[in-house]
Amino acid sequence: MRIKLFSVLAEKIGPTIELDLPETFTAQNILERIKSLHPDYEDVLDQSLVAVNEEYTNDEKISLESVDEIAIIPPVSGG
Amino acid sequence: MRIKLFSVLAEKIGPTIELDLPETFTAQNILERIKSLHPDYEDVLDQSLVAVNEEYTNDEKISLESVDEIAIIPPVSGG
Amino acid sequence: MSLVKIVDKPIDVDTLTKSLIHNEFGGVDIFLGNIRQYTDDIETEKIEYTTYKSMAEKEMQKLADIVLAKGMDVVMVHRVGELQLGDVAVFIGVSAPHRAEAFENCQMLIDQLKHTVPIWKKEYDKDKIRWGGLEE
Amino acid sequence: MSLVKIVDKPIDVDTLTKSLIHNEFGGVDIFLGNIRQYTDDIETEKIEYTTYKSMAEKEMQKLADIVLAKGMDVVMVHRVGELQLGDVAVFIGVSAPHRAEAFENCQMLIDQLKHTVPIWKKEYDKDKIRWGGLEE
Repeated sequence: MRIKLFSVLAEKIGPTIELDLPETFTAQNILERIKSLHPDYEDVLDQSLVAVNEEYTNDEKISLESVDEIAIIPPVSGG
Repeated sequence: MRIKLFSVLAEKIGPTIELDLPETFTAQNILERIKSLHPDYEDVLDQSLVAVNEEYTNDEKISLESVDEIAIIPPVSGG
Repeated sequence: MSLVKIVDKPIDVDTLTKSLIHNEFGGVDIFLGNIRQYTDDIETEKIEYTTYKSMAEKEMQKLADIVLAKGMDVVMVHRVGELQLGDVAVFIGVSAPHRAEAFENCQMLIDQLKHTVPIWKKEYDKDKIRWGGLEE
Repeated sequence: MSLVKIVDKPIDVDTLTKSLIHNEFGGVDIFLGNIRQYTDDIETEKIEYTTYKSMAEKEMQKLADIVLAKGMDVVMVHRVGELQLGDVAVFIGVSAPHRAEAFENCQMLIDQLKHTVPIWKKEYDKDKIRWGGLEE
């Protein structure tokens, strides 16, 4: 699954990152996987949220077949 | 002394009203004098303030020689 | 560039807005009061504003000075004369380093303007004429 | 005519402002956020905003819907791309029957936008580049 990255993560890692995902997983699982691939950005990832299908997720279990799009959302700073 | 009138008072009575004033007086004295001349507008005058030299007055004694201009200020309704 | 004024022509909202955007401030809050058609069941056709102009500008300046003293920028413009539905009667703008101050002071200015500035409205409503501010 | 949008061109403040003036409402509150030169001792030269556009517009619409459901009108426009000092980054406008609601809801919208809408700033400051929102 190709995960979208934004802001500092997109600039440092790239606009997307490819992850193999199991049938069910949590937002935390995804963040941990990216951290293990890019330990330099652990700090940013610890402050980031995960959006599935353009909605913020929290601790719920996510089923892969319900997913069209996943994105990592670093702390927002619009306005 | 020619007293300035505004809003409904100006429209009904005229833009000014001439009053003979003693050497010292209060805002209340002025309102009472106008009420006695125009009892129909007692209600509006009871809700009005008096400005001397473009400043609101309250209960203080006003000395005629300090006065350049007197105006009756009905309830304001700008905005 | 602070501006406090009573005008008898349409308020140039765009120019006033642009005058509030400064590099040194990050937030601008603007309040516009316009002529409303319905107030509950009362239908308004037009409003005539009159003023005791010299005193009104002084009272507006006193309010603006409170905000200017806090280091913000202020624009307060009120229009008088005959206004039609949709016309802008008042423009209040505050430019501040931080947005909370801009909101707070802009709201204070319009609230106080309605209490202390000698401007009066004569409301031409469909059923009758009403003088703003008067208790009937 | 509610409008919620992310744009990559200058925000047309005048047109958006005019779109909020309606006969049925008496008060409009508008917040403009512009690029500030100094934040304490830090001097900013420009800001680059990026966004997750489709999600950002959805999140902005969710906020706007709260206010629209109360019968007010709402405009929320955020600009992205490279912005210079003085450029308007965000326009939030609420048109309401009464002014207190306009102020309250406009402030709520900008406060919430800063919490939930996926837009990010990369601040080019004189001393270094800063990523908005990150705890260092």
